Formats: sequence, structure tokens, C-alpha cells
Amino acid sequence: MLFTQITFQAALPEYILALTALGLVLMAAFSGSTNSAKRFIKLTALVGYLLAFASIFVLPSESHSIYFGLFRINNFLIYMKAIVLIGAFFACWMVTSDWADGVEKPEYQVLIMLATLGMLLMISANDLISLYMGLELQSLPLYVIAAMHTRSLKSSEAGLKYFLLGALSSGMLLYGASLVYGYTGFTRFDDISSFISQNVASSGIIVGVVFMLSGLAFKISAAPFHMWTPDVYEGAPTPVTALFAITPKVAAITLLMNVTYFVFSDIRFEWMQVIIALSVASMIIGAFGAIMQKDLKRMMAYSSIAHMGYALAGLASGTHQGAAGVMIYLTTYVFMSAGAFSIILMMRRDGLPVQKLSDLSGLSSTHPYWSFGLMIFMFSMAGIPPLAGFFAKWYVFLAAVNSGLIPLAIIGVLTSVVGAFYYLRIIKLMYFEDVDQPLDEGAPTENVIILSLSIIVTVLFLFIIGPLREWSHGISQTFPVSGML
Amino acid sequence: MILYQAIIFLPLIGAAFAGVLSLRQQHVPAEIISVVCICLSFLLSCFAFYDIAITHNQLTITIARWIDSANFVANWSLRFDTLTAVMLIVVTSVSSCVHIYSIGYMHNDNARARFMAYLSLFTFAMLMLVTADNLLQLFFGWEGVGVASYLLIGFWYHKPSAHKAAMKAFVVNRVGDFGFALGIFVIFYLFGSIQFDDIFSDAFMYKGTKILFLGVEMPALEVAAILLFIGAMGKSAQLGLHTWLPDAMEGPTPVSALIHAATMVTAGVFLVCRMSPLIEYAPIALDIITVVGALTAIFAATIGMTQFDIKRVIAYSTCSQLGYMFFAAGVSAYPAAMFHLTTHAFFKALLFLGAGSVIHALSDEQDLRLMGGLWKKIPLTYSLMWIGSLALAGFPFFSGYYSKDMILEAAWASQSYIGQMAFWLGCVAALLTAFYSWRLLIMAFHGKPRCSTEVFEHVHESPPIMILPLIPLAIGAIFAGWFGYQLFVGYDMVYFWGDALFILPEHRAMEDAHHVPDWVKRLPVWLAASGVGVAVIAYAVLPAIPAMMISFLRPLHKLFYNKWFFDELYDILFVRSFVNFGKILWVRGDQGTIDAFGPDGMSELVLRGSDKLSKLQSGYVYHYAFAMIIGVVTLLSWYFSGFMG
Amino acid sequence: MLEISLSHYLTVSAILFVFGVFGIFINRKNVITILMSIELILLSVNINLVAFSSFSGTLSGQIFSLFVLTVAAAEAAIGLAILVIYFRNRGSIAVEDLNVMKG
Amino acid sequence: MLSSWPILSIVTFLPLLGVLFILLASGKNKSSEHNCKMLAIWVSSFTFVVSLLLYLGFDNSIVGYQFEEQFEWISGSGISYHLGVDGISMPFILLSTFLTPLSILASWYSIKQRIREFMIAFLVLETMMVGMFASLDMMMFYLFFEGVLIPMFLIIGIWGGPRRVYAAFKFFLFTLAGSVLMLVCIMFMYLKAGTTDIPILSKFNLLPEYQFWLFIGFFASFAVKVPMWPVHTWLPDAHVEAPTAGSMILAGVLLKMGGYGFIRFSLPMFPDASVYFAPFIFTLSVIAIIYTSFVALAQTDMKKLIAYSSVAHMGFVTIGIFTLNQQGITGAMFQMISHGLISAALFFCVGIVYDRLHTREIDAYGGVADIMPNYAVFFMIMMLASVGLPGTSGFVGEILVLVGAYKSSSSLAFFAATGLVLGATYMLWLYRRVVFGRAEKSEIMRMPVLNNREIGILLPLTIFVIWFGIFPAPLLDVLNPVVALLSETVSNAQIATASLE
Amino acid sequence: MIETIFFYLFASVTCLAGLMVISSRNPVHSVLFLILSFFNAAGLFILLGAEFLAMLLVVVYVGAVAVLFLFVVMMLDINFAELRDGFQRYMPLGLGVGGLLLTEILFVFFNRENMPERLDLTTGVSNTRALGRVLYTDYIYLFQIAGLILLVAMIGAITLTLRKRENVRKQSIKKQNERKREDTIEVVSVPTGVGIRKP
Repeated sequence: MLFTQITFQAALPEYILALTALGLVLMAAFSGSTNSAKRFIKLTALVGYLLAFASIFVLPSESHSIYFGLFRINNFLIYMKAIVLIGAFFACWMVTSDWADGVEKPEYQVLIMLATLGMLLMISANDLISLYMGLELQSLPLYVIAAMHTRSLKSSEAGLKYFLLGALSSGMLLYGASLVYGYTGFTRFDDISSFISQNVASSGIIVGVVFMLSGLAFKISAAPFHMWTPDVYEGAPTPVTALFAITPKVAAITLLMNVTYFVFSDIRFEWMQVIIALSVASMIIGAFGAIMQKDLKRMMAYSSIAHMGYALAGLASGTHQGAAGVMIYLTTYVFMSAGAFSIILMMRRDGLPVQKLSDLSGLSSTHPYWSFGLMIFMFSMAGIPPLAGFFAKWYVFLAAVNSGLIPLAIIGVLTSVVGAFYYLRIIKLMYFEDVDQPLDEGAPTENVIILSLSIIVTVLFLFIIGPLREWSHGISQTFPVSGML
Repeated sequence: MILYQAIIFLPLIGAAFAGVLSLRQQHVPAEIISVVCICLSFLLSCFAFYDIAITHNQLTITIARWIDSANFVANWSLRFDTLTAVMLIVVTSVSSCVHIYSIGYMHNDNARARFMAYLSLFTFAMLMLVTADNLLQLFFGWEGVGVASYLLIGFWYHKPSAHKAAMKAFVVNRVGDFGFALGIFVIFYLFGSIQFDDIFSDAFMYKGTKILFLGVEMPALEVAAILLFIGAMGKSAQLGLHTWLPDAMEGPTPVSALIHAATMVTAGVFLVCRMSPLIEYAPIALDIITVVGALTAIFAATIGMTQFDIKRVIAYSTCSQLGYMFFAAGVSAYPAAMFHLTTHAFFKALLFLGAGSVIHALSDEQDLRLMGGLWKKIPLTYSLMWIGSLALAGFPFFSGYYSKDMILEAAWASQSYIGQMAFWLGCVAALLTAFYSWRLLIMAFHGKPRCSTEVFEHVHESPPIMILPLIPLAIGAIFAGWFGYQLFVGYDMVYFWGDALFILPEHRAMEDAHHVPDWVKRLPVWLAASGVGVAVIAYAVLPAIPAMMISFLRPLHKLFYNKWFFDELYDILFVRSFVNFGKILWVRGDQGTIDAFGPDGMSELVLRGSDKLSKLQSGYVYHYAFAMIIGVVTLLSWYFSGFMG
Repeated sequence: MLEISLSHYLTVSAILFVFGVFGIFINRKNVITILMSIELILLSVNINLVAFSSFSGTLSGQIFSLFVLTVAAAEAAIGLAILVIYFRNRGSIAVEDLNVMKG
Repeated sequence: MLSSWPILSIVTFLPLLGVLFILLASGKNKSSEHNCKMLAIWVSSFTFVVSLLLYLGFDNSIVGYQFEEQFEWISGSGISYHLGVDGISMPFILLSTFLTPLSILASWYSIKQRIREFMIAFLVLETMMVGMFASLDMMMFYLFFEGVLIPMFLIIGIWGGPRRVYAAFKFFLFTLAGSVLMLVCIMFMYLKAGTTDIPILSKFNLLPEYQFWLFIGFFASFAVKVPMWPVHTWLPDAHVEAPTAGSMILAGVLLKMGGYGFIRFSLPMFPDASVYFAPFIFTLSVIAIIYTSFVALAQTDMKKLIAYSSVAHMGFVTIGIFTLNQQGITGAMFQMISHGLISAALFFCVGIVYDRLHTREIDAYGGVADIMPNYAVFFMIMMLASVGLPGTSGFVGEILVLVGAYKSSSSLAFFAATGLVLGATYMLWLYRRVVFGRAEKSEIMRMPVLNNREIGILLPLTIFVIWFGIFPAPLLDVLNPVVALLSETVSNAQIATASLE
Repeated sequence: MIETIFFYLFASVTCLAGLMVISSRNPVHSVLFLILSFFNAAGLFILLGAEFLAMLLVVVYVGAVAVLFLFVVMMLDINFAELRDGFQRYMPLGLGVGGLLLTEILFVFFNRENMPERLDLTTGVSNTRALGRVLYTDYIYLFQIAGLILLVAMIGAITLTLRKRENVRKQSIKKQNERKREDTIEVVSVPTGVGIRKP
């Protein structure tokens, strides 16, 4: 039986997004380039995300795999999909129609929707091939939208760099996948997993895993596969950067967790070493790299590298606790990044977007609310309690400590002190310095709403953390890793 | 009971009122209240003296809890025994006189209410000191008088020299207090209590006990006694820690009389006597006390000979007399020490207040070289000064005669080398004392007036309010010795002191003092007389002699005149080097090392690392790719090398 | 040696893979060569997949290879499109010139 | 009746309610700024009044925690919302609530810009401080402990002096670097014990080798906060640059967080390690006392001098804590409370003249006593209290610490007691140069006398300083039972260690 | 035997051509070597029994992708590239890293643990048929995703490269139809000696 009810039910968000995307293609092709048409397309896209998000709640709560095992859902994956959809919704919503860096084109909405679809497929991948396809469906639109501002040298350079390195990383991922396939004889995750648990893992498999992890590390911009991140963040149009910062990392890390915790759970020791190395490198490079930056987006890039390092620290623990920690981390990360970028997107002077750090000076006297929000996010990212970022760090490092990775945790907290330095610098600019040239007044409602929402989540996270922790711990039990360490 | 408490707290009430009134510039009420309070206190003290010392109703009154932490308990409680009673009389009587005197002396000062407040505060602290029932409360009074002294020395805070002297007094005293505090800790460590009763009753048990002090094993009681004596040295300006006392003369003269002659500086002697049940078991400490006391007696006298500031001369004399008291205590002649303390209080206060009258008369002139020929103009003051000087020099039947001779006899009778040495040094000091006393008298009152005529015209006798308080002091200076001899050191001694003073039976100096050879008894008197003779010859008959002597003994004179260069030495050793050391620590230590390698250095390092990292981000896509490949190759190599185990 | 085993094929693929990788980071010439290097990497992957598929007797390797081919084509199209607009902006596709952003 | 109310929560979060009110009192004109100030002062005063209920309802005879509140927070994970006070934390809460309104009052006119934000920052700071002392859960403790950094960073950075950015960063990063290590240790303990509940952890017997490392982690955090030599250098900078009110709170309460941490965590949870590390801490503390006293002598800036004196005084605190006997710990506690009052008053004294002359250079002053006699009196009392004059609260703490120290080692007491002399030297020297002398400069002649607001701040502080000096029983009674238990716990460990050797 | 010979032939040419792709100075040559490499790889596929993929490789790669490359190379008119200084400098390091990578991979391949044995593929079905059977059933899901990916490629390529050139003359029928006389012609009476003055 090719199609049963569950085939439709389990992949509902994907269908909704795919259909909406196809609809958008038609609309983009046939509507003119008037403002109302653009607005309508954006509205449609938003409705699409909302519908997809709503459909999350009707998904079956048990684990299912459909399409002959190529596609799988369980509660963990559903949770991650929800986060991705929230992030995508934010990223789509916060782009006001007067942005002109190429993102005003209707194709932009089509592409990010297809990319989001790719992310969902990545998350649900249950086969090496569907992993690859999902990854490419996510990556290819992102390459394009990075270069979307066709008149900008920076944007096209960003696109080109992203593409070239991204292609190399897919190549490595594929090479690894081919080895895994070759040495196990399977592409299906379940089969590979059971093969490994029944046989001694050969060096071929492990080399394959290393290659695969390296390829995935590129997607989450973990060091030393992070080099594209600052350049692409800087060069791409800001709405695109916002998208980059928010959603793809969630999807990629979910995939990474799926691969490590589920597929290769029996060669945990090996991949843990790799993840630890990536984590340490990312934390250090993220913290140190950001300090000298003068461009806000570039700094956010390094910040995201560091954040991925922290998330990987949770992953490196190889326990359910770590999985739950990563879930909590990503949840806070999405909100903090969305909030921060909603402000960066609002920063304009004389109608033109600005993105230098120095443009923030004295922001608190001209835009108290923005600067308050940004301050909250910065403190949160620095991991200062009682804000959300602290709890996120707490749970990932807790997992790391629990697995005996105390040095990793210590490196983590120390780099977070270094990281605090540059977060504080932003606060210093906003609060301790005088206004140089004031930024424009007036802010799009969407951004203000996203900002407010993010502030609320970040500040009041200590009320959410209880249920969230319980929930995430429950969900993380879906991984077959219990009691192995 | 309440009356006893009133003795202590009336001055506090007076101080509080005067203090508040001083902020409102209401001087007269402040003066009245404080004087009334202190006089009441004196009257009550007289009653208390009778009740305690004569009829022996010793008692201890607990007022309130103070500090308690496990077995470290110190309550606010007042201990009344003979020692206390004697001190009460001394303190309140002199204080009353000084209070009254101050009304006249300070009547031109527009901060005199504040002055009265300070005086009363001092009196309160001093009374707390003498009535303390435990070491900590004693320390409270001890520091309290220190602060009052600090405030009074710096009373004229406009004068840089005044507040400099005030600070010096406080800090030097603190050095002594440092020892005192350590002494308290040792005692607490040893006895598990700081109550006098506990200490006194248990002291004999620790005779042979050793403790580790600063890593060295030492006899416990010796350590405790010496540490306490260091405190006493600070307060009583004994050799080494004496430098503050002459400078303290920057304060108004009544202060010098009350604090730096009669009462506060004798607190050290009081402490030693108070702790006699403990010190008696510490022979080495006793020897040290004797030596220090004797050396101070002679040392201060040498300086006193050469000074020209009228108050400084008396101050060094005080220093010297305190030395007597200490070596008396050192040879276990505590009654003698207390006796001298009492008589000294009267005649020294008299001298100071008399000097104050002189200064007052001369419109605040203190230099002896600018005085002279005053005796006709201020005969009353002149005669009072004579009485004081006679008492100080120990002329027969003046109070000083009884007490000082008693001390010297006791020193002779102690039968130890150190006692002998103290005796001879004391004798020489007696000679010098008589010499500088008459030098002072002659220079101030006789000869030709050396001040400007304008000032000389203005010289007048002090108002009655300043003369009146001198009368009881003069009476004390004349009769206190005669009156107190039997009680303090005579046949009633044992009965009089009761438990308040403790002398080991084998320390027989006090008993044997009554049986010394006659020449020992007479020698001091002859020496004093010759001292007077020399002074008269040198300053009245042949005024050229001093100059001759000075040129003849120039280095010696220079040494004496410059106070043995103690101030200069301390200045180099401590004051300047401390500030410089502080600067070095600050600039080289804090900024140059800790910050440079700590936060600043780290942030520099981080910035440099960050800069390097940014350079690594070259922008070239092949570098990026290369980094990725290196990453993969490294991970693979790591795997093949077995993941480091 | 004469019997052609799986390892032989894998060796070929490994050599191609390393050439591809090598081509990316040793190349200082132009971006298009990098694109070709990527194609080499994908080719090596395909050889791997087909070889494994053929030797293990499962089809999924070939299916994988088939989709890799498809995606590679799409990737090439997008890559070249980005290259073209980059060329329009920069007037050059020399790898050395691709460094406006750095630090 | 009292016990039915969640008084601790009310005290902790009342200031946040005030923040809400201030946010509602929007507007940019003068009157709204005035409203903000009034709101802040009323809320904080009311908080103080409520916190007095803690004292009134406190039962000295109970050794354990009182006013406990415990709710589920992060369910099923052993982390709960748990508040409670014992004899150690209660005085600190009162100190915090007492100093906050005074600090707000102190900044009444000296803060001229962004008044509203300032008041918000201060009230948030109060919540953090009180919450930290009231927390009986390590997670909550850490939350508040670190949360303090946020408002304090802003207070230094926005309203501070010319080098405020440097100072604020140094303060923040220094303390953060210390406390993140503690965080890792908290995690470790949490994993070992399965809970972050402080009462449970205090009774949880950790293996000595764990204790060793955990102690180091906690030490890193608390030593910076105290601050101990050589990690004290943030303090002078932070104090000099912070506004008066900031300095008052910083010296008055924030420094105590370290000492409190040592008493609350290090001693009961790592008794073996505490015994092991005590000599090391003694060494550092003695260096701190002597070293910083010398450095204080060399200062030309009034605030810096007092800041260094704080380091020296806190050296007594750390000595007292690690003597591990009752006198020492009680003394340390007492010294902390007393130093909180004294240093706040001293910094305010500096602030008073700074507001008038706008310089903190000591040499710029002289003869203030003539112009401002009341000021001279208050300053004198505080200066003497800082020197540790008997009859002031400073004495009680120091003497108890030294008594305790002597029990540990005579050399320790000896070297620590040198602080008595050195402390007197630099404080008197400061006083002499500022207050004494003849006022010659016309700026000084024009300085107005203390106004009622300033007297209103200094007077309560003075009263408490003298009260605690003469009749410390109210505080000692609170401290003694719990400290007795604590020192017993630790001395058992000491005996156990000794018997092992 | 013949298989062996052909294997070595194809393999060596593939590798050599691959080397030439990255080392030839002329990009056109590179593309041509790439094509050569693909051809020989297709040969290898045939040896492996994957006829369909071999054909696909030739059709898709040689027919479409490589030609696309050539097209772009020609269009962008790229000059011959010189090997710049950096090349020599980084060569040893590059060779080292590359060599290490190769060694490590080959180490795996010649380590015979768990190496799958060659199974008999004689299922009686041709390779193409076998693929066809599963492609639209078992792998329909992936097939659809592939469609979406191609859609993305199409949209992406168009959005990026399409540009409206302002200075290019284009016919706009709508504009032509909507044109009115009044818009284009204005009748003015020209006074003599003054000429037309622009408003």
C-alpha cells in the first residue's frame, strides 16, 4: 500500500508547505510587482506557515515511519519542526515590504518556504538518501537567497562562498554516506542502526561517520567548518541573515542528533570525540572571533558559532539529558536570535539599513525599547541568569558534566565569559555612550511584536523552564540511548 | 548601686549634652552641665572611696550584656575595688578641677562647648577603664581615652601641627594597643575567659605553661604580660612609644593637665597594677618593665633639661615620672607605683594648670626663652608652681617626697641587679628632675622679662575660676603624700589594697623598702637639693654657664635637644617608608603585576588572540576550504590514533 | 591484482575525491575550476556508491547515485547562476578576488 | 498569623512591583521623574518595613531555617523555589533592605539623567540581593547571585565616572569569570545529590576528593566577590567609578555575598576541604590586610582609599570564616554587617563632598570641619568605626575575628592585628587631610552644610553602628546558635581529618 | 581478464583526466578533461553492471552539465590564469594534507574487515528495469523531492540571472495598445523667430 491515511497525516506540515510553495510560485509568476501583490504573497506565505504550525498539533504522537521508511516522525522531531516553523514564521514576518535588497522579490518567499520544507524533510529523514535530499532542498534555496541582492557585490560574494563551501561540505557528507552505505549495506537508518548494533563497527563506518559529521558541522557552522558564516552573515541581505541565524541551524542540529543518537548510537564513543572536538573549537572560535568585529551581523555570526558550540556540548554528552538540553538550548536560541534580528532589521538611518556596531551608540536614549530588548538578548546570550540563555547553558553543561565531560564544561563556561565581553560591548554602546547620529524613528509593527514576544520568552523563561524541561526529557526518551553510559 | 553607676555615667551624660549643645553653639549651658556632672561624679567618688577602700565593700555591678560568643563573654560591668576607688578619686578630682579651670581658660574659644564635651567624654572613658571588670571593657576605656585624647590634641584642628600631633598620638597608641589586643587574645586562649576574676584565680596554674607564639615556644604568662605591657608602654609613653606625648602638648593646656599628666598616661601603670596577679608570675616581664621604666625615667629627664617649651618640659617630666611608676611596678612594688601615680596626678596637674596660667597670662606664649620676670605680676600662680615643683622634685613632706622615695627604696630593696640599676638611674633622674624644674621656674618667673613689653604689660593674674581649681590640687600636692602614706604603702597597706593588688610572698621589695639603710632614704633628697642648687647657679647666678656647657658638650646637648632623634628615626623608618612602600605596592603590585597579568593582561591576550583569529578569516575561499579539509583530516587522524586512548 | 575487487574501485574514487578536494583549496585560478572540482568529488561519490551497490547486491546505492546526479545538476545550475551574477558585479571570477569580506 | 504570609517572597519581589509602578508612571517631564524617585523610595522603605517582620518573627532558639517557603519550580528535577532564612541570612536581608532606601535617598539629586532607569536598576538590584540571601536552593541562589551583575553593571556604566566603562567591564567579567566555575561545581553537586536544595546539600556528605575541587570552584567565585587578594583589583576601580549610591550598595551588600557564600556553602558542604584550605586562605587574607592597607596609604583618591580599606576589612572576614571556630565565624558575620553599614556611610560621606566640590582628590579638600561641622562629626564616627574603635560595631567584629584567629594560630592573629594599626593610619590620615586644617579655598568655603536628607541618611547608619558597638546582643543572639552548629560541624570534620592522619 | 584491462584503462584515464581538470591552465581544457573523466567513469559503471547510471552519467553530465560549464566559461570570457605565487608556497602543505587524506582513506579500503563480499547480481532483471521498479514506488518520495529541488534550481537560476535592462529596447504590446494620441503628439504653433521653448 503506497498511500494510507497515515501517509498524509504524518507529513501534514510538509504537504501544506509544499502546496503553499507551489501556489506561491504561480502567484509570483503571474502577479505583477506591485506592492499589494507582494503583500498578498507574503500574507499567503505567513498563512502557509501558520497552517503548517497548526497542523503540528494533529500529528500522531507515536513514532511512525512512512514512505517505506524514508520519512519518520516522533515527538522529538515534531518538537523540532515546531521550532523551525516558528523561526521561519518570524523570519518571514519580520521582513517588511520596503526592504529592497532583493528580498522584495516574490521569489524570495517561494524560496524560503521551499527551504523550510527542506528543513522539515531533513528533520524527518530516515534514510541516507532522504537525508541528502532534504539537506539539499534546504541548502539550495539558501544559496540563492544569500545572493539575492544581485546588484550587491557583497551579497553575490556571500552567495558564491556559501555555495562553494556548501557544495564541498555536501560532497564530504555524501562521501561519508557512501562509506556508511558501503560498509553496512543499508541506507535506511533503522537498518544501519541494527547492523551496527549486531556487528563490530568497522573503520570504514567510522570514517564515514566522521565525514558525515563534518558535512553536517558545516551546516550548523561548527568550527572548523564555520569559516563561511561570518562572510555570509555579513554579505547576505539582513533578512536573509536573520533567516540563516534562526532556522537552518535548528534543522541541521536535529539531523545531527538523529544521526548520532539514533543511527550511530552504538558507536557513541567515536562520534562523541568528534562532537567534543567540534564543540570546543566552536566555543573558542565563536568567543574569540567576535571580539574584534565591527559589523553587527558579523558579530552575530560568531555568536551563533559559539552558541552551536554550546549546543554541541550538550550533544556530546550522548545522553537523554543532553538531548533535552539541546532542545532547550535551541528553543531559547531561536527566540533570542529572532529578537536580536528583529532589532537589527529595524536599524536604519535616513531610510537606509545600517549594521555597524557603532551605529548602536546611544541607542538607549533614542530607542529605549529596542535597546532594552537588545540588552536583554545580549545578557541572555551571555548566559546571565535569570534570563533564558542561562537555563539553556545550564542544561547542556549539566549533561556534559553528567557524562564526565567536566573539562568541556569548564572550557564552555570560560569561553562564555570571553563571550560576555562582546555582548557587553553592545550594551556599552547602547547605554554608556552618547548618540552620534540617531537612527530613524518608527518601527514596523511586525518587528515590534516579534521583539516583544522574544523579550517575554527570554525574561520569563524561568517560568517556562519547568514544564519545558519535563517535556523535553520525556521527548528525548525516544532515542535509544538510555543507560548506555 | 545606682550611685556607683552614676559616677561613671554622669560624665557621659555631660558629654552628650555638651556635644549636642556644641553643635548649636550654646556654650554656657554646656559648660554648666558638664561641670555639674563631673563634680557630682567626684562627690560620689569620695563616697565610693570611703565605702570601698576604707570599709571594703568591694562589689561588681553588671549593667548589660556586651559581646558573647561561646565562651568569649564580655559584659558591661563595673568592678569596684580599692584600686578602682583610688583611680576614681584621682580621675574625678583632677577632672573636676580641669573642667572648672577650662571654663576660664577657654572662655575666648568659640568651640568651648565642644571642648567640654570632649573633656567629659574623656572622663567617662577613663572611668570605664578603671572600673572595667574584664579585659575587653578595659580595652574599651583604653581606646576611648585614646580617642578623647586624639580629639583634644587636635582640638585646634586649624593648626596643622595640632592635627598632626593628634594623629601621631592615636597611631602610636595603636601600636601599643596592638600589643594589648594580642595580650588579650593570649589570655583568652590560655584562660578561656577574659574576666579578671577568672584570670586572677587561675593565673598560678599556668606558671609553667608554654605556648607557641609566632612559631616559637614561650612561657605563656610571660608572653601575655609582655604584650599587655606593650599596650601600657603606648599609653604611658614609655621609651620607644613615647614620641607622641611631647607632641600632644599641641592640645589646650587643661588637656595636658588632665590627660597627658594626671590620668590617661597613668592608665598603663594602672593596667600593670591591675594585672599584678598575672604579672607576678612572669618574672622576665617584670624585669623588662623595670628596665624600660628606669630607662624612660632617665631618658625623658635628659631631654627635659634642654627643652624650651614650658609644656614640653613638663611633658618630659611626666614621661620620666611614669618611668618611676613602672619600675616600681617592675620590682613588685605596686602600692608604691599607685602611690606615686596618685601624688603625681595632683602635682603634675597643678604644674600644668599653673603653666597654663602662665601661658594664658602671656597671651599664649609657651617659649621659656620669651618669659622671665613674671613672679611679681602673677604671684599666686608663681607660688602654686613652686608647690608643684617642690612636690615633683621630692622635697621632704611634699607629696612627691613620700611616693618617689618609696619607689627608690623599693627598687633598692628588691635585691636584684635590675632593681639596683633602677635605683641608681632613678637617683640620677631625681637630680635631673630637680634641675629642670628649677630651670623652668627660674626661666619663667625670674630674671628680666624677655617678652615684648606690650605682652608684658598685659600680663595679669588669671581669673578666679582658673585659680580656684588649683587650690585643691595644691593641697593634694602638699598633703596627699602625708595623708596617703600609711594607707598606700605603710602599715595599713595590706588591709587597704585587699585583693586588688597581688604580690607574691617571695617578692619582698615592698616590705623590705621600709628597712633600707638611711643613705638610701636620704640620697634622693640630697640629689634633688643639689639639682636645685645647680639650676639656681646656672640660670640665676651665672647665666653664662648653660651656654658654656652647651658648647662644651655640644653632641650630647644636640642629642638631648633633639630628643635622641627618635622622631627623625621613626619618620625615616616608618612614616615615609610606609607611604613609599604603599606606592610601590600600588603601582608595581596592583597595577604593574596583578592588573597587568590579571584582567588587563588577560583581556590584552584575548584581544590579540581575537585579532589573530580575525586574520585567519582571510576572506579567501580556498583558505576556508583548506580549514575544512584540515578539520576532517585532523578528526580522521585523531580517530586513527585511537582518540587519544 | 588481476582480480578486480571492490577496493580497486574505491581506490579510484578515493583518488578522484582527493583530486577534487585538492582542486578546491590549491586552486588560485578561477572559481569555475572549483565548481569542476566539486563535480569530481560528486563523481567519486557516485563511483563509491555504484561500486558498493554492485558488490553488495543492493540497489539502493544506485538509487542514491541517481539522486546525487540529479541534485548535482541542480547544484551546478545554481552555482553557475551565482557565479554569473558575481561576475557581473566583480568583473572577475579569480579566486583571489573573492575576498571583499574578511576578518 | 505572620507565618501564614509568604513574607520572604514579599520582601524579595516587592521591589519588582515597584519597578512595575515606575514603568507605569511614564512621561518625560520633571514631575514624572520626581514620581519615580518617590515611588522608589516608598517601595524600598516599605520593603524594609516588611523585612522588619522577619526580625520580629524570628525565633532565635531555632537553629534551622525559618519562614520557609517551598514550591515546585522545575518539577521532578530537585530544583525548587525554596526560600527561608536562618541566623546567617536574616541579618543580610535586613542590611540589604535597610541600605537600599538610604542609597536611593543618597542619589536623590546626584543622579541627574535617566532617573527612571536608575530607580528601576536599583529596585531590581534590591530584589536580586534579597533573593540571593533568602534562597535555599542553589539554582535560585545562582540566579540571584549572577543577576546582581546586570543592574550593577548598568549602574556603574551609565551613571559612573569617567572611566566607568573600564570599571564596569572589569567588575562584570571578573566576577563572572569567578562565578562560572562555581556554576560547574553546582552542576556537579546537583548531579551527585540529585537536588540543589541547600539544606539537603548541607547534610550531604561529599567525598573529600570531590570536596577539594568543588571548594576550589566555589572559592573562585566567592574570592572574587569578597574580594580577596589578589583578585581584588576590580573593586577600587568599580568603587571609584560607581555613583555614590552604587558604591554604597557595592560595599555595603555586594561584597558580603562572597562571605555569605563561604559560610553558607563552603563550610557546611565542604568541611574537609575547608579545613584543608584554611591556611591558604589565611595567607591570602593576611596579605590582603597588610598589602591593601599599604596601598590605601598611597591613595590620593578618597573613594579609592576607602575601597582599599574595604579589601582589608574583608580580609578580616575571610580570616574569621576559616578559623572555623565560633568566635571567628561570628566575628566574620558581625564584621560583614558592620562593614556594610560603615562602608556605606563612608562612601556616602565621600559622596556628600563630591556633590559639592566634584572632585575626589584628597588634596583638593581640607578644613571641611569648619564649614560642615555636622559632617565632620558623622565622618569622624564612621572613620573611627572603620578603624575598629571599641564602642562601634567595627570593634565587635574585628575583636571576635582576632580572638578566633588566635585560636587557630598566633601568627595569624599577630599579622591580622597589624591591620588595626595600619587601618588607623590611613583612615586618620584621610580624615586629617580632608576634614582638618583651615579651609582656604573659596570653593570649600562655599560648601553648604549638611541638609536634612543627608543627615537622614547618616543618622540611622550612625545609630546602628554605635548601637551594635555597645549592645550587639540582638545580632549576636541571632548569630550564635546557628554559628555554633556550623562550627561544630566543621570542627568534627577537623577532628576526623586529624584522626585520619 | 578483459575486465581487468578495461578497468585499468578506465580508471587510469579517469584519474589522469581528473588531475588535468584541476591543473590545466585553460578552463576550457578543464571542462573537456572533466568530460573525459566522466566518460571513463561511465565505463567503470558499465564494468560494475550499472548500465543505466552509466548512460545517465553521459547524458546528464556530458550532455547537460558539462555543456553548461562550457557555456559559462565562454560567456564569462575568462582569461588564462597564471599560477600565482601562493601556489608554490602552499603546494607542499596542500600535498601533505591531501596525501594524508588519501592515505587514511586507502588505509580503510585496504583494511579488509567487514568488507562486503561480492554477491551475485543475477536476478534475471536488467539493471534499468530493476531501478525502474523501485524508483516510482519505494522511492517515490525522493523522486518528488528531486522535483522540488529542480524547481528550486530553476527558480533560483532565473531569479538570480534575470535582470531588467533599462537601456535595452523591448517591445511592450500593452504599452503600444494603450498609447493615445494625446500622449505622444503635441501640436504647437511656432512663432517665427522664436522657436520651440521647452516648458
